[in-house]
Amino acid sequence: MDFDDTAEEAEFRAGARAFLEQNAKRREPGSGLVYRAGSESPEVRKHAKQWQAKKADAGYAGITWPKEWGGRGGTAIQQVIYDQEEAKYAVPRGLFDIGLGMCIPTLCSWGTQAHRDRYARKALRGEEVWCQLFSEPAAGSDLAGLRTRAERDGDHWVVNGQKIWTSGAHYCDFGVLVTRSDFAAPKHKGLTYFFLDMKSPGIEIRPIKQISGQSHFNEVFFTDVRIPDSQRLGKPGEGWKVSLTTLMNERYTIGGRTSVGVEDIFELARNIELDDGPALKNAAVRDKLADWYVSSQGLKYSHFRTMTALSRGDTPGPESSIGKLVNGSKLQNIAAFALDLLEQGGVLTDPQLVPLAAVFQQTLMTSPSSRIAGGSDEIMRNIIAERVLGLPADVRVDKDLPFSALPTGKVKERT
Amino acid sequence: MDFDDTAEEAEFRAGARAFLEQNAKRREPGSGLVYRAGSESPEVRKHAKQWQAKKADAGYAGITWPKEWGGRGGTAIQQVIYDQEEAKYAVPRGLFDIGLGMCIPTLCSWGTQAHRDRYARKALRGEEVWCQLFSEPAAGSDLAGLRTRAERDGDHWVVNGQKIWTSGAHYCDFGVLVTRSDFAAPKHKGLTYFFLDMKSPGIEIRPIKQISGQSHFNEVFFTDVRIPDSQRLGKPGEGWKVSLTTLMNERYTIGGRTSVGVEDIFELARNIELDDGPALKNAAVRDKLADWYVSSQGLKYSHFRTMTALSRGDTPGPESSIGKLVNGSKLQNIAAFALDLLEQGGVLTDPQLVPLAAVFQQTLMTSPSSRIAGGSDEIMRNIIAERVLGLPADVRVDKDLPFSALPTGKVKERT
Amino acid sequence: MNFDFSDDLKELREQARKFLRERCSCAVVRRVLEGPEPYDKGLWSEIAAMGWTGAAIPEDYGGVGLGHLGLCVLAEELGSALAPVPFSSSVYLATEAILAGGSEAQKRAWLPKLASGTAIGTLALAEGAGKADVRRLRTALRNGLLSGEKLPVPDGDVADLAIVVAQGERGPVLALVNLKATGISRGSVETIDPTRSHAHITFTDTPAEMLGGAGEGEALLRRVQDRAAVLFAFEQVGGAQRSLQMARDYALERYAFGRPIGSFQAIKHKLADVYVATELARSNAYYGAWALARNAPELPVAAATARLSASDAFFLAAKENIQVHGGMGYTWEFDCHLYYRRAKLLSLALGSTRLWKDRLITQLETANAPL
Amino acid sequence: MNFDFSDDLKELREQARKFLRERCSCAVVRRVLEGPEPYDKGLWSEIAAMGWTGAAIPEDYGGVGLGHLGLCVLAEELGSALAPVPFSSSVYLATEAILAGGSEAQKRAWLPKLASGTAIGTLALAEGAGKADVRRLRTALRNGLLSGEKLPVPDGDVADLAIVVAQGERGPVLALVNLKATGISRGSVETIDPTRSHAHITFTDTPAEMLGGAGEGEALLRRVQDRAAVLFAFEQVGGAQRSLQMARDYALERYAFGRPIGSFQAIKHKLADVYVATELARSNAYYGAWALARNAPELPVAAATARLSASDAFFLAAKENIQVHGGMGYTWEFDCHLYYRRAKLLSLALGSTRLWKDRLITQLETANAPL
Repeated sequence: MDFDDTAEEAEFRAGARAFLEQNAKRREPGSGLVYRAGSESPEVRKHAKQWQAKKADAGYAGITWPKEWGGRGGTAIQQVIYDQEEAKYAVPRGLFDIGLGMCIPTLCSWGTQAHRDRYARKALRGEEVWCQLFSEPAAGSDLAGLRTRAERDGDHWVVNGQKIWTSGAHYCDFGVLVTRSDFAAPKHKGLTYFFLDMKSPGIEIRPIKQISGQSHFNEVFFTDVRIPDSQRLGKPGEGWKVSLTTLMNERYTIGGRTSVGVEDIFELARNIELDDGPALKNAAVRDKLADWYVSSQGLKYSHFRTMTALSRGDTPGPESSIGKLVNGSKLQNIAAFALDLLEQGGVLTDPQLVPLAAVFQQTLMTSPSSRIAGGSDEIMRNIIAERVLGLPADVRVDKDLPFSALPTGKVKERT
Repeated sequence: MDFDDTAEEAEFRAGARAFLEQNAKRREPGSGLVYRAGSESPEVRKHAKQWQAKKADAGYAGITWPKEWGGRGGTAIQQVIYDQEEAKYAVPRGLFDIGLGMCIPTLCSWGTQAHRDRYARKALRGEEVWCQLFSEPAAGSDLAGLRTRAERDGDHWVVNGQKIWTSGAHYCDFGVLVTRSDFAAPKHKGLTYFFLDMKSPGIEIRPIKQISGQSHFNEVFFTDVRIPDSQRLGKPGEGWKVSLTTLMNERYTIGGRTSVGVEDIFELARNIELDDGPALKNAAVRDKLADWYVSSQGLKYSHFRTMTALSRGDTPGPESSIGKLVNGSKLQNIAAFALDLLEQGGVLTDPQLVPLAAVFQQTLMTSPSSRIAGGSDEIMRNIIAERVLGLPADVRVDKDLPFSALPTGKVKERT
Repeated sequence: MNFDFSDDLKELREQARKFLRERCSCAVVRRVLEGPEPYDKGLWSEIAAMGWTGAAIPEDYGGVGLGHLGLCVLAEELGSALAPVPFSSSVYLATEAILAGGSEAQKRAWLPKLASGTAIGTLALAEGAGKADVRRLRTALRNGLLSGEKLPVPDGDVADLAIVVAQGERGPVLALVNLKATGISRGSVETIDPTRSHAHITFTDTPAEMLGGAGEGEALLRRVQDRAAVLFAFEQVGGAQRSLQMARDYALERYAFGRPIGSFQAIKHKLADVYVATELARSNAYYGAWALARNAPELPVAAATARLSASDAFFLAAKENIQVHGGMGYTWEFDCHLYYRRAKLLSLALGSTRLWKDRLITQLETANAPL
Repeated sequence: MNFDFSDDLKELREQARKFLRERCSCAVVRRVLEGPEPYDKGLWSEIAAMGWTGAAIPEDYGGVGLGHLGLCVLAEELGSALAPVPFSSSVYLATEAILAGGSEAQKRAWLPKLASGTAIGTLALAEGAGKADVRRLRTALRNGLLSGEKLPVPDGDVADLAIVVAQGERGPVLALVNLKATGISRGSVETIDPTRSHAHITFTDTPAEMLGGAGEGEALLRRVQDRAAVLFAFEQVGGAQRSLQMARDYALERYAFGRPIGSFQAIKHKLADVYVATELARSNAYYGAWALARNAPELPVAAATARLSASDAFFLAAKENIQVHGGMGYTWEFDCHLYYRRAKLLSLALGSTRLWKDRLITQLETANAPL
């Protein structure tokens, strides 16, 4: 039992280090990793594309992709090793995750060789950015409830409807899209999957303002948008199967992330004076800190166990859902607790006026989304109960009815 | 807003006090209230019956019963007032609660005048004790899933099956019983309700040992037990409706009880020395004590709000379920926390060797049942969600099928 | 046994609810959230005109003498509506402080203005993040002159009057300051809840009177905080109840997997837990109201219990309301976050849960209060 | 990256599991629960014969030199089976204490017997309910003579050897006592878990040797507790996993409202939470195993983390296992309570969660351990 690389892993790591040392600057200690915000400036994107091209040419993009997609044909653990090393450097991150992690693998799995040749390499080198058009105002946890309509018209399809939570839609070149092409079929049977040019006429993109005040996502409205049938992936009605290819990867990328915040709350507790002394000496504070430390460590070492599985070539199961489930509420609880330590002054949001540049006040407003986005706490518990523990699925009343016959309630549309 | 009696209430209270002062001894401060244990000795029962007769003759038994049942025709708040006063005296309690609270009201509501004349008064004076035969090994939360069979045979019914969780079955004179008389009908439609003589041939009673080591309940086995049709309450197949009359009262009696334990954990915290001083000075201990105190007070004043409703003549809703829901886990948490304060010595169970005569060690083993008996935490949350908040019932797959067609799984029978 | 509000007060609550539903919808709250105005001046004067600001002030000081039970039912409705006005600062804190510790002259000078809403008051305690310990305040009152910094001061940017907690010659004192006086600079500061305005105030040799006697400051502050805690608790209960209602309504109209999400136990049981917390908080608040109205010796215990229970219930209800709303719940357009912001603001306004728990247990240790 | 046990050790775990499933069913555990025997002597000798008791003892002291990673996988299986034997006292505590602090002579004298299971050892610390603070022990060692009372002592009624924590001339010391010696009276005491035997021992001028140097006692005790904490954690993870499995199986076979109760989200989500706690505990235990096997400087932090995580997971899993079983779950005949009893026993065996949390944070304050 050890944390050491195998000989092959060590060699790969050395190569990655050499590449990074040569082409990037080391990250300032303490400066956080920045991921795709969906709101990058053109400069940031330009810089990111340059870096991505370098990575790709050096063989560190698409590490796990098969060679025929233009990838390295490497292993999942090699990807993890590269990520660990890259994390030490100040390089742009995440702008291409959705495209390379979800869209292109779906395109390559379900598309033609011509598709692969045309799109994979360009995406890999960052020349073209991709986004995902899945969720809808009335189809979140129940994605298959989507109602964006696709109608066949000769060798094209005409799409009308609305998608939501699309990150970076306004700067993306292409997107993958699930639509409903048959409202008479049962809900999972009537879907059809496409990819499309995001500059197509009839697409309107509006940013969504989150409760934190930031806008990382968009709504995308479709009005008679025409998509060539050649850009259909899978057969008409087979869209759900195709989407599962896309979603499998989402759970994993999200499950992989680990918590931020425990070190921050320790830091705060070290520096705050309570009426009876330093917060870090207060038994009630120590009690909470211990809980959060223990669960963070548990996630850290669970992640190592997953990596060990990867290193053996096994694919990690839905176990990785626990990371997301545990961290969501923990972030919220840590933030709320931190504000309590600051007493009345805890409500201040000016980074100049509160410790740690108001990270806790920001987290208070961003953490609610971490319990929902990418699978709500409730969905995560269902996944664990069903796929890990083998408990029965919830009773389904919507399986075999025609989609058009399903009750919908009145959905609050955003306006 | 006040806690004072109205003029009428004050007068009633004075009367009750006078009666108690004359006929009973005051309770030692600190000595707990003892309720029906289901395992009372003959002496205890004899004493209880004498006291009950006195109460009844003075008009303090069946306070809320209509006069035609032999009751006082009083109000619910009068009952509460009497209970408050009686609680100050060392008198036997609870032996007749199930009979007078659940069985006889059902008998009187659904039976004939002859039934009332024959049974109500005797039960009221404690001459005859009643028990309830509802739950079965395979029918707990889902009571309507019961399978004890009743077959018509001339002017009798023949009953075969098994009941469980019957308190005091071995010393009770009569019981109320729900059976399934029609296995082809949907589960709620095929039930028939009886009362019967507990000394009938074919009844076998076995005590159930709980994990605490105590035996408060019995299993009751029925082998060709014959019940005259004249002891049927409600029509054949109407048994579910009749049982609801019985159960309505159960929820209320249970909901009314309030928590024990907070004062005990305070007492312990006052007397335990931690490595850094008295437990009561430890911030983590204070944090927990405050939580428990606050929720206990909340229940106490919720109970006063319920009493206010009663005092106005309103009937309390399922709101009273919150008492049971909150107290169940709280008892368990307090017990576990108390053992922690005692460190390794917390595992000792000899009342001579641990503080408060091992009440926490006993509670550790009795509290699991308080989260289950009389409606599990999960059932209580459903009741609140559905009856108070008006959320939809769970999806039912067992509503309209013939009972005999329902899947049952393999039920572990106790042997 | 009549542990409930009188029919008159229930009638008052109905009127308040009706008025606020019409006059103070979430759209109105958003105008303050997103606009330049520190509070809704129109709403404030209408509320004042109805006598709410003077509810607990005796008639001979210009109040309507409704008493504190009346103030409790109004507080619940103001909390439920998230009314964007300086009501809590002016009525629960400044007014209560003057009622509790003011000299006859001070009462005559300020209570009529506070009652009519023509003056807005507040209480200034904190001196920045993590600095609200009354024993270690840096702001000092010496020979009638006040110097120091207060941050954040609720409604401090719009208040005419501040009760400032400061160090006096003999321990903490409450200083009554006319904010029109000299030596004051103040500006607004951003907080997690922009629907309630806060300020940073610097005092430099500002003329100030003492409220109550020297050496009485800490006891007087606690008394004011205890009384305010009950009134805040009713605002919090109102907010919790409304959050629960929003979540429940959405759970009925939002469908997933072909049925209302409110038919899934994950949602049903979550909302049942929120209901339980809210009911416990309401019952504890009622007891606080009783103790407040009677000025009963149980007030310190009742106030701490009510505050802890209500802070817990409102934050739980507000965050689970977002959760039940799913993705929509964390969009700016939906109103869930307005309650979430207010819930956290109120749970800190009078000092944290940690502080009040300690205060409660200290009371129970000494007072041998009934457990 | 190979953060897992070797294939050999996995093979060992399989063998242990298979053996215990056949030899140590819950029926066997019940014989000790309900019978007069303090432990299952037959099982003990079979375990010893397989070398488990000597797993971590070097071969030249009569052990099999499997190392501590081997002991970890055995501990998990013993915990899963609730093995009613003095394994933890003798192997995790007494043996580790002698390995860590024993002189060559002491090792020669005791390790071979402990390895072969012919001697049973234990560690005696507590002096009654709420009295386990090493700085305030009353039991004293003076000129080689030990006097005082220890209660409860795990397996103290059947042990041949006790490591007794006592006050020496210069602070706490560990005293090695042959329980056949003079001046000892002992008797069994009842605990919440009768499947593991405990005793009350009184020492009166009992001859005793010091284990380790004077003044080293407290450090040595902590070292032993840290090492034992990891091994206990594996027993707890085994128990949590088994409790989860029982609940999951019952949820599939128990029907209510016409379907398995495991199809209700109330049950599904409860068990998902238990699964999460158990997985976190397992991962933390693995890290503890790594630190234990390497005797790494991270051991104190890793041990506290593993213990806290495992104590939490086992008690949660055991109590929710009863809850999922409903009424049946609190009948004596069902096995749920065996796990519930053991869960609470183990969470106290080495000191409470409160104590270990404090210990963890103290380590993190000083060690600046990686967060």
